[in-house]
Amino acid sequence: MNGYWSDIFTGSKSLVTGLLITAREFFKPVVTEQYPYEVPTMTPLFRGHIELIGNAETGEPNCVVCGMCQRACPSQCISLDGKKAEGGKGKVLTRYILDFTKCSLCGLCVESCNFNALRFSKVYNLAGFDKNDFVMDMLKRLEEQNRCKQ
Amino acid sequence: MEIQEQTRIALAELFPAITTVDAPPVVEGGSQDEAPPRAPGVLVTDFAGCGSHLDVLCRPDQVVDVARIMDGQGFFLEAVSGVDWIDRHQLEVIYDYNRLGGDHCRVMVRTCLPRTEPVVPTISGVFPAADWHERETFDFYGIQFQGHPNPIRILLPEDADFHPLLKDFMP
Amino acid sequence: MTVPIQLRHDETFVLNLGPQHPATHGVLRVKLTMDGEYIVKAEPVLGYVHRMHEKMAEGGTFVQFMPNTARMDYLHALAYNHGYALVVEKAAGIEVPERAEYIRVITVELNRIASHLLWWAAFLLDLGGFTPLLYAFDDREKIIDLLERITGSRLTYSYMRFGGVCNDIDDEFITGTRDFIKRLRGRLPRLYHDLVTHNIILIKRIKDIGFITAEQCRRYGATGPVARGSGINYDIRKNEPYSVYPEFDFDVPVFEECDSMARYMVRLQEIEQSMRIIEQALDKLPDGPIMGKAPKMLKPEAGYYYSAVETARGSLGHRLVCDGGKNPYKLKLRSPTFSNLSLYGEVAEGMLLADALAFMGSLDLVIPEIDR
Amino acid sequence: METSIWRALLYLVGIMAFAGLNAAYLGWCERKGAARVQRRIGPCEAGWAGLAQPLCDGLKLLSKQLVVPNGVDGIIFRVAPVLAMIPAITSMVVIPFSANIEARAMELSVLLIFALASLSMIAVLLGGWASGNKYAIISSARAVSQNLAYEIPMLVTVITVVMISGSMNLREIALDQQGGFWHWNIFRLENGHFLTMWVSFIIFFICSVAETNRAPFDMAEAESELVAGFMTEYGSMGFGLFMMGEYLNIVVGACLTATLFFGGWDCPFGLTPGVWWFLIKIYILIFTFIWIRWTYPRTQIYRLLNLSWKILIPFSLANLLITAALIKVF
Repeated sequence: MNGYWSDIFTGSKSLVTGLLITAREFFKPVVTEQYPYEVPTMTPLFRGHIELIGNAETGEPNCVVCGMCQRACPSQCISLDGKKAEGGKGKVLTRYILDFTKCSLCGLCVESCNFNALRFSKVYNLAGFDKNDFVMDMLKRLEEQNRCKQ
Repeated sequence: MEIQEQTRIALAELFPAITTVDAPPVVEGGSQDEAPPRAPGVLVTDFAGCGSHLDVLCRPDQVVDVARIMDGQGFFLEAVSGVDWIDRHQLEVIYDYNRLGGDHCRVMVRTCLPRTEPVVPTISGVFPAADWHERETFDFYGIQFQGHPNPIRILLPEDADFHPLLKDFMP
Repeated sequence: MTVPIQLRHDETFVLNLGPQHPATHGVLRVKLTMDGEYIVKAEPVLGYVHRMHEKMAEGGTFVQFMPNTARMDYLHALAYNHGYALVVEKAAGIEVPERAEYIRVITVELNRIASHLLWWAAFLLDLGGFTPLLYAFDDREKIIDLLERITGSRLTYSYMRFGGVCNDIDDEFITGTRDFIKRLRGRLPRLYHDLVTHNIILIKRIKDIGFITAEQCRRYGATGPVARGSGINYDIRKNEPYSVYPEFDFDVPVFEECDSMARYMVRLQEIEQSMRIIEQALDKLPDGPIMGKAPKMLKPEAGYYYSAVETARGSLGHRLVCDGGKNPYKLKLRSPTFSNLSLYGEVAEGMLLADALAFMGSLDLVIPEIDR
Repeated sequence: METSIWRALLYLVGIMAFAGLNAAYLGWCERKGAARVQRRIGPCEAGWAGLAQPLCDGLKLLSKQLVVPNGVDGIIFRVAPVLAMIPAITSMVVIPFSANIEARAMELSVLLIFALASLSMIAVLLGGWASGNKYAIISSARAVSQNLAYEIPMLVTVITVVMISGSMNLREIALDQQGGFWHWNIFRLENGHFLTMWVSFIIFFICSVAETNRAPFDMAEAESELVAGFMTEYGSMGFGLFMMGEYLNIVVGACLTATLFFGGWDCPFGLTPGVWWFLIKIYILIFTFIWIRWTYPRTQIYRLLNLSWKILIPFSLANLLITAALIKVF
């Protein structure tokens, strides 16, 4: 029988403490971040999709079309090609397409690039209605960045 | 480390003809191809190097006896995995046994099966854990486990007719 | 105390605890043959989210499989990175510098706390308590922000490389971790134990439900909190020490009651133990490089390699077979919940539907890890 | 004036408006209360502080098509939600909102309310059975056993109140408690009644929570086990009517508790009795319903029945005997 009475007393005591805790939480300030009005700032090492780094003055991509990132990528989402430079030394980048639908943000491409030509962008709010929105042209993006820098 | 000695002696009974004559040359994890195909037997390997204390190679029909010995010693079955040695036309089944609590000893038991008709007796009678693992190995490699209570696929769709982890499987 | 009744085996109906059901937390289907509200036979059906990680491992080089490891158990992704890095380092004989080992332990333990917090929230959601979820996610958000600072991603990390880690931790991370631990220590007794653990409704709901004896654990290969809730003192960090775990003193919570309450208490005490480990690791953090020297294109020696790591759900094993080439010849991933779930059929017999779901919640299942 | 058509029409519109507004805005209160307990904001987009949210939900539910699964008894499937609404609204006829605001003062109004309360259990049973879904059948079986188990202690506690107040008419019971909170049943000092009144209040409150399938006892609509219980197959207004029925049952439960124990429309200091005191008491009680829901996990069916048969019924019977003895002795 004592299990019966102890159950009732300890039980009701625990129920009351539970109510008091939620009551105290009821009057505390709100914890959540109201997204469309308060926008989160990304940490410096945040991994958005990769983007090309432009040379400080000329704005040309540092990329020398060596293709290391293309081989390093586990899901083959980088496709790039270039043509011989006029001055005859090295290559110039003509096309750099990133298929972000297959990218798993592992960072192997950025690590394999020895010419400091790739970095992670801080873009986090990517939403689109069509898969092709995520096949991105990095060169065009670099030109836009240069244009809005002027 | 007396548990290792205990299990080694217990397992050695299974291979009376070979080990008493002379322990096979201790192959330090060397690649299996050049060294003469190892005779069935118990081999002590260093744990730091390859992660298991004992490496047992046994014939397919001895698998259930090994499982019974392991059950007697208080081991539990950690994993059953298949390997497809396509150049040697062999399918290999690896049973990993480990101790649950107490001092640590991991045993790897390997059997080689001909690639044409890979059949090995099931050990789900001794270790029910093997029930799902063996279904998965059948699912990926097509290895038939005789006497398995429910030998259907577990991860792939029921009507799949291919075994994806075989080396000659082209999607 | 499941009421001993005689199950009428002839008047049963089959209830599909769907692939799409609120309590399965993923795409798991359990075919329940029911007699009224009692379960006569429970048979989990798997494979709904199977992606064939093992074939992907054989397709790419060693380092290209690292992002896949995080996609299996996204709640404790860093332990999977750690397990895979350990087995390849063992195969290729790569040395990991001291500081990198410490950073690995700190991040894995932080991730373990986050995984246990999420399990606790989801478990209470299964039992009908909605509010504790928000409190647990509030704490977990702090951990995820900390880990995002150094790894770059929030859930599926590919932070570890063979021979170390790819980013170093800075002082802001260290102070943030210490603040987080102080804050969680303040909230644990009040918000977690007084509101929930001592609550009579919860005690009645999970006490004496779902008995798993130690022998059943051994025969089915259940490890982790499920085994430690049945009195088996088996924690890989203690039994098969790897990385720098021997340098920390922490104890392994083991409960003898073998019921869901025991598994619940094991996980909550593991949160406290992980905090102890993190504090000791932060105090003893050495300086030095974070990346050992590892060849660009790994070609480990042919042979059989195995490594086991303690994740939040049990022992994660990697069976690696190399043939000397640059791709893993065979990589078998031994997932803990695959074996933990295999005993569900035997234990759930004769249970009520509500108890069977409370029992499934106490097993802490992550379905993509079962299906691989 | 007593039997004129205008009075009946006025009360009809009044009660329907009271029921409709309450059903809609209790949903809003519940979501805001739950949000505050969980330290988030709750609906705040639709209209100022989310006040238009119930309107939007109502419109959304109205615009959806009621999908009737085939091979199911269509008539019962459509009648069940309406049957869930009827008892809740009709029992508002006899609730004394204030001295002169009461639709129909009947002699046996307590009996009428409890007769209608058991009617809503039938709605849950029909809804579950008619949707032909295995989860719904399990949930309706649970709902019947739960409502049955909690009706008995509820009635026994009401008998103790009726014995003390001396009449079955809710209006008499409320009139008997007028004049300041020391006259209320719960604090009735004469011949030690307040002890037994506290016990019967607690039992009555637990039973009303269980009767309306709420929070720790929501076995019928157990989201995480039975998907949505008996409401699984219901689409638009079927689901809407069931939700309104549940909220109206809460309002009726709160009105009953206020009238029986907290002195109906009486002002705590005996100065300005009126309908606003009655509404304040109801909304405080409804807030405790919401507060309880967002604090506790759900019980399991056996514990729930044990609680009623082994604890609540013995206690309420003992309470009845003690009250009878106290009345006899003093």
